[in-house]
Amino acid sequence: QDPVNVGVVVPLSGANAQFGINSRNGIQLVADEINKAGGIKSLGGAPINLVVADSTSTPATAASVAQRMISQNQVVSVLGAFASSLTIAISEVTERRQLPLLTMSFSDIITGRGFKNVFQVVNKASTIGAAQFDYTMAIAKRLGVDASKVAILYEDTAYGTSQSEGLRKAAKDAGLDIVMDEAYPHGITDVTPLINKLRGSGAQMVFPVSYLNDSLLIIRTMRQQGLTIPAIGGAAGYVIPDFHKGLGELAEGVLSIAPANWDLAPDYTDRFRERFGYFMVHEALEHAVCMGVLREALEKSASRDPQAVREALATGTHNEGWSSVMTGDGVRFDETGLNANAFPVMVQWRDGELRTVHPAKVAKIEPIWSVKAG
Amino acid sequence: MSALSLPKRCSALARPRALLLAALAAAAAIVPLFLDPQGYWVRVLTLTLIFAALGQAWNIVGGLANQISLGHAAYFGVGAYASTILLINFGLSPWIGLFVGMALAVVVALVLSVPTFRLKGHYFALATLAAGEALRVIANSWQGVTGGPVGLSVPFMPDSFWMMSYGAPRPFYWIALAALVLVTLVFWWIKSSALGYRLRAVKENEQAAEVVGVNTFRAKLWASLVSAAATAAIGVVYVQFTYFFDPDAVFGVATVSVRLALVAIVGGIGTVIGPVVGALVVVPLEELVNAALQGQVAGLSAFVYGAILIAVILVEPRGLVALFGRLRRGLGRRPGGAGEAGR
Amino acid sequence: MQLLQALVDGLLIGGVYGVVSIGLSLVFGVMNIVNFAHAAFLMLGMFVAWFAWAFLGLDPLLGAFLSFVLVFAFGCAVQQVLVRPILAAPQVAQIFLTVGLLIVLENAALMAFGADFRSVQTPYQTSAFRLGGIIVSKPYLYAFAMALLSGAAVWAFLERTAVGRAMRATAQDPMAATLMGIDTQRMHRLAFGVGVGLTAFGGAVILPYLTVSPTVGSHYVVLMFTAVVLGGLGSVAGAVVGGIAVGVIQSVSALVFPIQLQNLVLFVVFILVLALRPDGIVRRRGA
Amino acid sequence: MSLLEVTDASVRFGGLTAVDGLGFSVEAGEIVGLIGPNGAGKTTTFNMLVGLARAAEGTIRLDGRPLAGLRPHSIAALGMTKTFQNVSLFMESSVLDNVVTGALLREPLAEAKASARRVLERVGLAGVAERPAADLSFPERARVEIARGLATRPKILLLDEVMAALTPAEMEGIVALVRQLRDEGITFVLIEHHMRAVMTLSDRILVLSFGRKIAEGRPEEVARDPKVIEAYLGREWAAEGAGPGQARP
Amino acid sequence: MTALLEVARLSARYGRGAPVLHEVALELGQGEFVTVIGANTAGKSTLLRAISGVGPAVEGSIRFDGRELTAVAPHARPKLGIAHVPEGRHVFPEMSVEENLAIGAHARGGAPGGGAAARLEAIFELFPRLRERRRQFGGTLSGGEQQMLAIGRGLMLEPRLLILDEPSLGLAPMIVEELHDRLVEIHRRGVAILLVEQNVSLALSVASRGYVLQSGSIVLEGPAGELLRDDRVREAYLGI
Ligand SMILES: Nc1ncnc2c1ncn2[C@@H]1O[C@H](COP(=O)(O)OP(=O)(O)OP(=O)(O)O)[C@@H](O)[C@H]1O
Ligand SMILES: Nc1ncnc2c1ncn2[C@@H]1O[C@H](COP(=O)(O)OP(=O)(O)OP(=O)(O)O)[C@@H](O)[C@H]1O
Ligand SMILES: [Mg+2]
Ligand SMILES: [Mg+2]
Repeated sequence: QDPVNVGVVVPLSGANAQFGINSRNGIQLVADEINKAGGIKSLGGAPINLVVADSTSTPATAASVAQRMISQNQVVSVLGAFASSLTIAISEVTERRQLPLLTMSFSDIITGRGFKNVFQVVNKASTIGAAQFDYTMAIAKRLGVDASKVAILYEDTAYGTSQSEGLRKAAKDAGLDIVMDEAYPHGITDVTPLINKLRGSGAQMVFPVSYLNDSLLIIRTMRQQGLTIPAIGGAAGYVIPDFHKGLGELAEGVLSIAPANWDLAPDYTDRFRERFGYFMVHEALEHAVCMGVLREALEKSASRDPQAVREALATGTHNEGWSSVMTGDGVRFDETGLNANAFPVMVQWRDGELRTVHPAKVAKIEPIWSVKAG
Repeated sequence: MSALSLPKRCSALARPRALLLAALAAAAAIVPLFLDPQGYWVRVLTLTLIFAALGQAWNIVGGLANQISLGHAAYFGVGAYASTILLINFGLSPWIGLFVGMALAVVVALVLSVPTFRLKGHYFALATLAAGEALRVIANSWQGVTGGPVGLSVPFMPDSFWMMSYGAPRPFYWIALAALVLVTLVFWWIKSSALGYRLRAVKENEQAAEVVGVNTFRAKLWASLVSAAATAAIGVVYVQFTYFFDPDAVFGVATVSVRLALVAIVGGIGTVIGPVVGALVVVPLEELVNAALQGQVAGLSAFVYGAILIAVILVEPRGLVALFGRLRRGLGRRPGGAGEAGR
Repeated sequence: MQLLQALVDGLLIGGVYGVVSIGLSLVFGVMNIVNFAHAAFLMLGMFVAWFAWAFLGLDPLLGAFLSFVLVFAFGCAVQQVLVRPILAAPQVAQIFLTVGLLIVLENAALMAFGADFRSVQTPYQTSAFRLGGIIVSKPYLYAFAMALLSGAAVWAFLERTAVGRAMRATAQDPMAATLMGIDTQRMHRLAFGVGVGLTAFGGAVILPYLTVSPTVGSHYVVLMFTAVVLGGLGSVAGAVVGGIAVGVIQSVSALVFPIQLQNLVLFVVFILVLALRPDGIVRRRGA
Repeated sequence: MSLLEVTDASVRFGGLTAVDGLGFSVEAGEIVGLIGPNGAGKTTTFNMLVGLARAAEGTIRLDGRPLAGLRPHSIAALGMTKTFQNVSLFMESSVLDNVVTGALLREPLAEAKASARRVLERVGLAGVAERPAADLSFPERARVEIARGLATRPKILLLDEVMAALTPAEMEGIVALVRQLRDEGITFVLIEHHMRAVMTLSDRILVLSFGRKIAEGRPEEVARDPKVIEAYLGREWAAEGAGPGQARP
Repeated sequence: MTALLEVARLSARYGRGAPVLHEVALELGQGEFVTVIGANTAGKSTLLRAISGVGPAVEGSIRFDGRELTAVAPHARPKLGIAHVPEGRHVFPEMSVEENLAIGAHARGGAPGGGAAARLEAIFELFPRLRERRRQFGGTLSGGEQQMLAIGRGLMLEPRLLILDEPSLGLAPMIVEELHDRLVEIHRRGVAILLVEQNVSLALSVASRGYVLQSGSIVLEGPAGELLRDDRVREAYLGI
């Protein structure tokens, strides 16, 4: 049987390479499992053939790569590309070529443009931002902690900006006092001025939305200045192994929002840990879900025609195998292509592991309110 | 005698060159007819043409006046944002936006010229780099107008020349080709005009140029303004073609400023054909390497791309055009040392 | 008070920008090339220090010396194999070479070390001295001290030793330098080696509060160029002054403007300074 | 009214006064020699005249028009330009293009090319018109400097040691050329250490020392002036008797 | 007489250009004072550059003290005792006069031995102007001052062979006189001198032997006095 070609476009060089590699690993794992289990049954056991390429960090190049896969490799669908800007650029190509694109990028505009061929398996950034705030308040209330003055820090990237919008709105809706709300440049090399401001603001907790280097800088500088308010991370830098490796003890008890977490389905995600040696980080998990959902659509459509696959994706709930790993018991896309079932989770670093602590219905352990001094 | 024979020789040389270029352009124009109009190669070639045109625009200041600008992204991005913002908010045709973008880029170039034109060499290069970065920061933070870091999507529209909107890359190929031809003609014209002489004088010895009557500031300014306007116009074509951009995609140092200087330099700085040759190497090479090494090892394709760039420069530091020259000389060696006899 | 704190912070972080820039300034000064790859050597220095910490238990402040030595040797080799052949080529060719080199080094590091963000843990990295109301971060202070140390060492080397003088002579007129019996190729090798070695040293010194990954250098490229140009190309003291200026502008501007705009303020000041002093703040004496 | 009038002009570099309260005038059609010890301020005087060095004090008038604050290209347009002592040609351009650049000051490109060729013919460089300037020897370059200056159609041309390193025969050529050009109406000021050339060419000589004018007059007068002998010529030169055509030994 | 410098069949060219020197032969005895004269572009400077190894590509042989120089790296030649004062000054523009002079002794190991101070003093005596300007940058000196500095820098090496390319260029007459007196004196102390000087009569009056170079070939050689009386030389180079 001819294999079914699936395009994977992720950053394999540049600043986002780590996330690209994680994403590829997740997809690879699922594809290998599918093939071992006999391929796509409805297509006569056709194996999945992944066509992987480096998106680089340039949107135009990412789009070219996608176009190449469509023209040259006859892929039925494209998965990728972690960074929202890359995904949006690719979606312009896939939309015109009428080919489904499955993604875990957060940006609100991915499914906000009326495109018919883009499917976002995670929540939008604004939803995640709102949850970052709402969940924290819920936890604080449950644990009896006073939190009425909050600060928002975010890097001025697409991710930081859109997620902080949700966060800000939620905080305002809750009638809280936002005592500091500040963007800082991506790739900042010194956050001291930022933390000086934070210290002066009297905030009782801070919501930083940042990648790894900045999150480490922020937490370390806070501790240097003896600032012991909790920082509730906005995914990205806060939910990868390097966060704990870098901060050690200081990472313990740090809360963060995440679009999904490995411990929601350990029987699946342990297979990742076994193969790659680290826990299944969320971008790997969600990309694996993309692959899982695509498998179901291929099975249902029994076709290699991208439009048939698109139809299959757009209808019904996908909840077999890897599709079920996502929050919300399976994936169901609404008319914009957004996964209507998904909801974010609050995670916390506990004994070196990232555990889900909220919402209660999926929590694996009870949250604690703790800030380690340096 | 020699005074009479020389101009004739010049034009005799220039005419076949012009014919050659015209033939090349014509050949380039029919290439996409043989390619899948929706396909990958048309797309890559379109990007190549766009970068060739950008390299050529850069060449007007970089090549002729040796003002090594590492901030041309400033003009590129201004064009891109101006037309897209007008399109999104007022439904204005990008063709109109293109002129607005050019005008704005000219204003930016005017503003920058005052503090930067006194600077020499690396100081100029790095000041322009900072200027480009400054605009990126502005685009990033001025969210209300530019959409901020999230970027702007060019609205999805039916095919229309007036709106410079097409679903397939092929029409953009022709637009980019036209842009390249236009910029090349402008470059050529400047190079062989009085301004070209003045710019060369500025490039080689600014002080001496002043003393023999060259208004060096004005010469540089003209070159800058033309270059800025052209760059902005191509910026408009670029974003209409890619449909989406964020501040980094149009104001980036690595993605635009350096890349576009690279195109001119790889080919051969200050030469008419240089940027075309340069773009033919820089852009498709990256694609080819990327395709050949389909994501097997993270970083490998970028690594190989970089290594090839280094190899190219080691083989011929004066640019590929010089390499062709060398090869040709190697094949048909002309008798050297003309003009020595009389001494 | 706030201003004082900002000044102290700016001074400390600026000193560090200074030290990573000295090497760049040296390469500029002696070889007259814009080295875009310079930041990649910063990254290499950080990696060396990280491995020294992870496997030898060496504090990065000590590992910095190892970074210097290894990257110095590597830099000499790079100069010999890649830079030397194009020294006579137009300057633009060199810019282009260093761009290629940057891509190669970043991705070689990616393949060799992976894309992980690595960081060290030291006892002092989250502590600070308190003087009155002023907080002086320990890792910054140590990095600053090391920065000044290396800056002084390079300055003395260039101005007070025969080799340093020969290096400057090579920069100013290679032909005449040869006539003086100076091995100009060796000087170029040395300058490049010392230049990138110093930057590696600087990278190691800042590791205690940063993370290292193959692309970490990209955050420093523009800052380094700004510092070097602000100070005046080729001047060691200039690089330090320029670095401190960058640090202070960044931290003081944060008192007035949104932090998001800190680099905008920096670039505007930068361009204005250049407009008034086209050769940088520290003009070489005698001119 | 004199063509060029300098009064009380000074140029300073930091603490050093390179030109110190200098005053002189040049009449149309004159050839004026400017001599003086090394570092006397001759080149700096030229730089001041063409606008490359700023006069801290004093006034400079060309045709009665004050030049203060004008950039060199405007001064060139008014009719005064100079050659460079340390030869500053456009090294990678051809000799012809060097000269064309000067000619562009007065006319459009096509005509400029033609007149550049004529100028090259005049200075005897037609044979090397197509060679890059960098290929030429030092004295040839000096002649290109002259040609480039001439191409701007100056009223007054300032020559800074253009005869250095010429053989006597070659020097004769330049001397004759300058005379001819003067007869065609161009005024010259020339700096030269070659006494025989200065003496034969100049109608009048100015002597500078430490930025000040220490003597002025006809060649024979100046050469006999003890101050000039002391500061510049040296006793031996004087002992052999100064006079046009006289060279050591 | 064992020659100090022996040039045989020397051809030289720049880059891919036509040869500038054609099979030149030239000899310089220990402590001899020789001048090379010739019109512009004859190739005099090229010959000198070939000897010190900067610039042209050469074929043929150059022996110094019995040793083949073409096999010695250019920067190692000053260590053998060859100082070359190049045409066009080439002072280090961003170094003070003092530093420029100090670096002249670089090939002696750079060690500021006892001799250095005395040499410096001698140079300042020859060119008092340099003493006044000792802290000024080379690049801001006047043309003549730079020429003095270039000569002084060459003398700092205390070479066995002093190569001078148009040393009087741009110097005031009085200084030229002094320079030549000093050259004679240096020669008397046993230093061999190879002088290229456009002021032919002057060159021939101080040197003991001369060569005439024309379009890259030696066309005439002989004792200085004879050359000075040679009609061809008088006509071509003395303007008589
Ligand atoms: N930029 C400068 N900074 C400091 N001093 C300078 C500068 N330019 C020139 N000078 C000094 O000013 C004096 C006059 O220099 P100038 O070049 O005018 O002399 P000159 O008369 O032309 O001498 P020469 O005959 O040697 O060419 C010299 O002593 C020189 O050292
Ligand atoms: N760097 C160079 N590159 C190319 N050609 C050169 C170079 N230097 C000199 N030439 C050529 O070599 C020939 C000889 O020049 P050279 O400088 O040796 O002459 P010269 O006898 O010293 O003349 P002058 O009296 O003018 O100094 C000339 O034709 C010149 O054009
Ligand atoms: Mg002078
Ligand atoms: Mg010569």
